[in-house]
Amino acid sequence: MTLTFALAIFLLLNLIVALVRVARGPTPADRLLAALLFGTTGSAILLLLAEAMGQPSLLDTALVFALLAAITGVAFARRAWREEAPDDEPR
Amino acid sequence: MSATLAFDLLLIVALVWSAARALTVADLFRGVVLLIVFGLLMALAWARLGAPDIALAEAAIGAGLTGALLLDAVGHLRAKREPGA
Amino acid sequence: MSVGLLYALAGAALFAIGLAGLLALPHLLRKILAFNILGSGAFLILVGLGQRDGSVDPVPQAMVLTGIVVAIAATALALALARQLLERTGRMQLPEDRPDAETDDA
Amino acid sequence: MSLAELLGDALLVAGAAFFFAGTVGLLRFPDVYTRLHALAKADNLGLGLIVLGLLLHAPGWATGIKLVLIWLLALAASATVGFLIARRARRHGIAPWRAGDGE
Repeated sequence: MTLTFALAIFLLLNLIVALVRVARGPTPADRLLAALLFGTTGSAILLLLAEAMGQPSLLDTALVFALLAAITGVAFARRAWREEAPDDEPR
Repeated sequence: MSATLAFDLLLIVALVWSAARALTVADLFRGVVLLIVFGLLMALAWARLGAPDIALAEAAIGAGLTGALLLDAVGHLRAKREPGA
Repeated sequence: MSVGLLYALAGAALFAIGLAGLLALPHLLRKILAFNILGSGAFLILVGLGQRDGSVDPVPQAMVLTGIVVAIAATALALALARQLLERTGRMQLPEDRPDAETDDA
Repeated sequence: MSLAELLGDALLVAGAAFFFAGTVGLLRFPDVYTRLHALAKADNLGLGLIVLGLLLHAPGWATGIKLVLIWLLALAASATVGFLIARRARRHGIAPWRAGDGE
């Protein structure tokens, strides 16, 4: 029980550090990585929490996280990031 | 007990940081991305509070749907307006 | 200090951040972001204080679940209104927030 | 503690190590494409190891199937999103990093 919780804390720390890096990133593509990050690290944290807290229904939330990573990523890439010319690095 | 406390404090710091940054960054697109991140962190907080049903709703509605709406609005604003105004 | 109380305090901080943003930021889209953060803070207070040492009160949870749906409906309505304002005035600011409210005729 | 649980714990720790590697890659790599590489590969491998480790703790078949389903979904999501991000970055003219570019 304690091991899973300790690993959950470690993964949360990883997630936060990576998020700071991603939010600072110079190009919009860096920011899109946040979707990917939550799809993997977020659902891993939820899986570990489900084990540590003894709540199997949190697995469904992890499922939604993984599903949402795909949808938000596609929405990011296809809709919002079209007119982002001035912020991009030059060729 | 102290392990759970560390997890909670870390999560709360991340929540407050992302909320404050979402309102203060210069670029609106970045602000919306940070709000989506905030919503997903809120879903983790609901999971921690023992409310998986709210966590589900927050992840799907609070982060996904709101994020899509706001991103659409930002794209609309960008297309509508010349840069710098 | 219990877990619920900790998260309720965090909710209070988020509520304060959202309220300050809602009042201080002129851009309408940022006001909508601040409104969302404010709502999340209120939800966190509700559920956090609804937890009494171990057992969970289901009534605040049901209210918060409804509240999340209401919040996105309000966000969508606010975005639609903001777009209308942009169509008519060409700006994303409320008239009373403009620094040059009288002389401006955009 | 049985052998299966011990093995499960070892797999969990190994998964967390891969997540750590992914984060280090995200912090150290010079451009979008390499960061994408670090995130997509290392994190999905970490998630897979954690799913395997939890499978050894899992109480029944239903939970196990759900765990594997989560992993498959995450794999599909990261493949799709990674491809989209890389293609769009290329179209927007973000140049790949070359050795000797500095930074």
